[in-house]
Amino acid sequence: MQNNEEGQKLVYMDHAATTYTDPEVVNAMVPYFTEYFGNPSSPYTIAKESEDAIEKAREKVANAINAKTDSVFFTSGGTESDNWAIKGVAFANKNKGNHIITTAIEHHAVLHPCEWLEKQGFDVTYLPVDKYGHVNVDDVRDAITDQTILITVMFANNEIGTIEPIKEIGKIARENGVYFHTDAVQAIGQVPVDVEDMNIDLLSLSGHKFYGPKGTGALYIKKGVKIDNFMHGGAQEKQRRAGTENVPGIVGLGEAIERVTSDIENHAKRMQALRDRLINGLLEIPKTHLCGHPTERLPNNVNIVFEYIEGESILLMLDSYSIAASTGSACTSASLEPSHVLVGCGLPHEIAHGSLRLSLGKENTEEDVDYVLSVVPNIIERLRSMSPMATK
Amino acid sequence: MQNNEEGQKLVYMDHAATTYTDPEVVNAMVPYFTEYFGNPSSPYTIAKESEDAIEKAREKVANAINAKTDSVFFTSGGTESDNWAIKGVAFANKNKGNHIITTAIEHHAVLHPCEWLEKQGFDVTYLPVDKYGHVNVDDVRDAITDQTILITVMFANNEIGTIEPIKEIGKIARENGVYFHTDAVQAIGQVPVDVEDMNIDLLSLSGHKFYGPKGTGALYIKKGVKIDNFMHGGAQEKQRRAGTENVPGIVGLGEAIERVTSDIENHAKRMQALRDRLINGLLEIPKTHLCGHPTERLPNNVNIVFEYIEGESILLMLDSYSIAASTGSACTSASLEPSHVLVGCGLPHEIAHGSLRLSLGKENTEEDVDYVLSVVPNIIERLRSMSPMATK
Amino acid sequence: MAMYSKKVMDHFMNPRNVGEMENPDGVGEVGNPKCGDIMRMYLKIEDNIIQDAKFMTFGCGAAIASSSMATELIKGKTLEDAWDVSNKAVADALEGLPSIKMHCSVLAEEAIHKAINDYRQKQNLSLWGEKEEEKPE
Amino acid sequence: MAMYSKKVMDHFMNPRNVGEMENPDGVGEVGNPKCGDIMRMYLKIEDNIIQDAKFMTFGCGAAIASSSMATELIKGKTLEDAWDVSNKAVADALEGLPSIKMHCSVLAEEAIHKAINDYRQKQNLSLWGEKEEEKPE
Ligand SMILES: Cc1ncc(COP(=O)(O)O)c(C=O)c1O
Ligand SMILES: Cc1ncc(COP(=O)(O)O)c(C=O)c1O
Repeated sequence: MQNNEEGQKLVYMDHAATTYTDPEVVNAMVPYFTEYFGNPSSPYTIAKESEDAIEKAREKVANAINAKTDSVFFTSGGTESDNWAIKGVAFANKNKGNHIITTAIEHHAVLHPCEWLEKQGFDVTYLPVDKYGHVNVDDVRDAITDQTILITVMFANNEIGTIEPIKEIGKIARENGVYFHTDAVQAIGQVPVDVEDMNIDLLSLSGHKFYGPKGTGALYIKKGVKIDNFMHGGAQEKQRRAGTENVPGIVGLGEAIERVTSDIENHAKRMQALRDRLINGLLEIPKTHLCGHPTERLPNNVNIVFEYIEGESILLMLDSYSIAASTGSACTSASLEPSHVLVGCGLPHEIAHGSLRLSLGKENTEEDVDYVLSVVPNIIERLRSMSPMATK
Repeated sequence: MQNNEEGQKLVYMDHAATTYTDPEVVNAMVPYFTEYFGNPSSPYTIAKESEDAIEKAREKVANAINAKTDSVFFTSGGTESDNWAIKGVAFANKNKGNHIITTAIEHHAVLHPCEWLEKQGFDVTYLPVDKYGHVNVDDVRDAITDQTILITVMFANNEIGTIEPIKEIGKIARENGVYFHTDAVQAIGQVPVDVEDMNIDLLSLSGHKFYGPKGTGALYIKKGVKIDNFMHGGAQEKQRRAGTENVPGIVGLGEAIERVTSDIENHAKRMQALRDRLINGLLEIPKTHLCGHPTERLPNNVNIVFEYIEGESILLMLDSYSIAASTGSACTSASLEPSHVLVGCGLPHEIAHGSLRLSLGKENTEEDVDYVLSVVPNIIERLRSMSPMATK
Repeated sequence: MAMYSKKVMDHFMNPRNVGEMENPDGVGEVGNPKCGDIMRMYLKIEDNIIQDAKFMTFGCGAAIASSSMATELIKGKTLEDAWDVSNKAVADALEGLPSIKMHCSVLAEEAIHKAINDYRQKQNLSLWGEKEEEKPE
Repeated sequence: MAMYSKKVMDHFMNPRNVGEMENPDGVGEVGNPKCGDIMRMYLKIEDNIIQDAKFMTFGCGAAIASSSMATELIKGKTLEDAWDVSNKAVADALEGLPSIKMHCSVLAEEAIHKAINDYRQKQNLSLWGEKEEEKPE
């Protein structure tokens, strides 16, 4: 963590975008760069260290989601896991059907593979959500046809934090003999995840969302799921995911997930208290609304829209106070469209542009929250004082 | 580098499998784990460090292969680069044609995507090679049909080190309006690579083959090449390759490629001297043959077959002398088939099992070579004394 | 994305000429709240010279900085010269804008034009036409 | 891949009973050079008991270690008991083999059987039949 030029400590509240890598995680990784650097596929002694390290990490990931160890496959991140799950199931099961069910508020790492598959002849249903971002379980059931091969619904939304009814959707999928994938990239380390109990067939996770290294992830594939490879090549990962293993990255992923899930209840409780303090404080500003569900949301997610102003300018002003946050405004996306998630929840475009997401992390304190609460009202006032919408 | 239990320094001669990450490369990476950890897509100050670091690394990669900076895209490794190049061009150009030309001795990261595409309706020609592993340029020309959309031929073979006539193949591809991809994973850092001069449209490289980190790579895509995305999702890499950027990995890749290409002529000369000393010494052992081309080969590659014995047992014995090497024997592959490369060069199966690859690296010395030469003859003799084939 | 020049940040954090204007001689409003930016520009004109300019903007950092810079650039200019202040001139004065933000400087140019024509209309003068857009390089 | 037990490595690095045998009473050779392994086993038999066993093997570490262990296990045994030495017994005595290497222990079992039947044939005794393969778990 850094101080800025004026010496103000950085108040980082964008953990949903990425986290720093825990220094102890980095320490665990370093020997695998220079010392135990062998290719795990090799038969000689130094390669054994790499191989053992990978299997230890696999166990840690499996433990964290209550999976069998041999159902966990390492990838280069959440995006690869999502691509593999969706395209892999689609291509492997196209003789059975060509229909996929998902929601309108998935991450682009799910939506864009789906859109690409549409070009290859697949049919995709994008289910709507209610104003809290919840998908309706009955809608899922009703969308299933005899062509449906996959349901993919995110565990928790990355922008508004809403937690979806995963277990119920998994049950419906199982009753109908359809595979169920969930993008749990935002959920790991925030809420308990149990692939057995929740009827999950495939699950994506990404290391840099829970103090692990960027460029690491995993896909859980329940034994027996019919899925094509996505990364074709060498015989790594029991011939399921090719490419020389990123040994230090995998070690870091394992270390990080073990740390972040070991005391999840207390962590979640602490985050939730900070979250609610933030939400309540911010909602005192007039013409301000909470996005996402008030209680069924990630314990670390705050998402507020401020009428009449635009998110990027909020972020820039926050940055000048050494506060790092994020927005769903078009102005920070390459597409020049406001967040599909906020629009999907029914927010008008002009309001969706004024969103501010604060996502908390373990190093955040009550002082941080109070500092943010002391700064934001002035920023909102300043920007509104320039806004032709506020005075119209 | 380590010493083994008996204190013998590890003589690592498996650089074609993987290299250690240069400690100075690791040092360059570390701050991006913990300090400059921001998501490069974010608009605030600490994210700017990440973004700048990525662009600096992109320039370094571009310089190393004489490419335009904006034609370099970061991936999770050589395997992803190969998958992206081949599947991406195939899907984007299927309206133009469905035919791909490659060789029988490509890495599996090329062959297996091709085989998977065959299942999706594409036609693939696997060109044979001569006994040195060279593909015939006329064969490439003759294989082109009006359906051909892609030629993919590796720059240098990973097992036998043979360097293919890339520039000539690139010329043929260009004359015929067909895209040309080359897997240069083994070539970078060993021989000069110039995408402009060599008529290359797409080029794969992988960081851990040249003292960079595992799990990092890049794909060069010449401006204007029609190619689908492979990793679909967020807007990273100018919307061409989704997924939160592996900032430390990318920094490491850039640092490593700059180092390894900065003095490539001298490095190659030194490697070549060691290589030839090794080859000449080993060929003094009876019933022993060099695989690959005697001169048009990577300066760091030695590949010898020993009749009557099997490669894995050579490796295990070498390991007991703290020498790390590799083999094309079935016994070290999950497929239980001997190397398709050695078989592709016309070696009978029983001889292909007896191959030994020694791939040199910058820390190897003449003493290392002489140590290996002092050890190998005894190992070969010992194993042959147990072999029913040697005495038949 | 962390992409703005020092100059942009200065004009964003300390915008010049921000606020409403009483009895302006010309007003121009462009943009669309759905797209996340609205720019309103007020002019005080005397003897064909822009005596004062003010703006109100809903939008991103580049939109606010462009508004601020545009008002600075036109103050004291004749209407003809003010009309000729191009979006590129605004962006250049800001020491550059990221390419995906160039449209903000275009908005500023359009707002100036609209405000000048509003004035000319009120004066029963003929409206000036848009010149050809400069081709982006 | 770096996967062998200490016991395997010991029997690979210091194989017991390796070498040719003069005038063996039974010889069995199994495997195929194309697949990368050939195992030849020699037996010296007296009073229905294996007095000595030797092997020559072309193959990987597991193949050599399995040959070595198999010869150790059958020495001193009656032909009946030697016949019953299963591949699993060889693998267990080696403190396990990686699953993709289990076929090496199967080769060892087959080589013993072949050598015993070679002896029985020379003695004009009836050949013994293979028992059912043990199902892998
Ligand atoms: C819900 C969700 N899915 C997928 C991803 C993609 O993960 P990554 O960027 O690590 O590939 C992210 C984060 O970017 C996410 O929040
Ligand atoms: C020629 C060649 N291509 C592709 C690859 C795959 O690279 P990576 O394992 O880094 O994905 C390798 C090495 O494994 C290789 O040698």
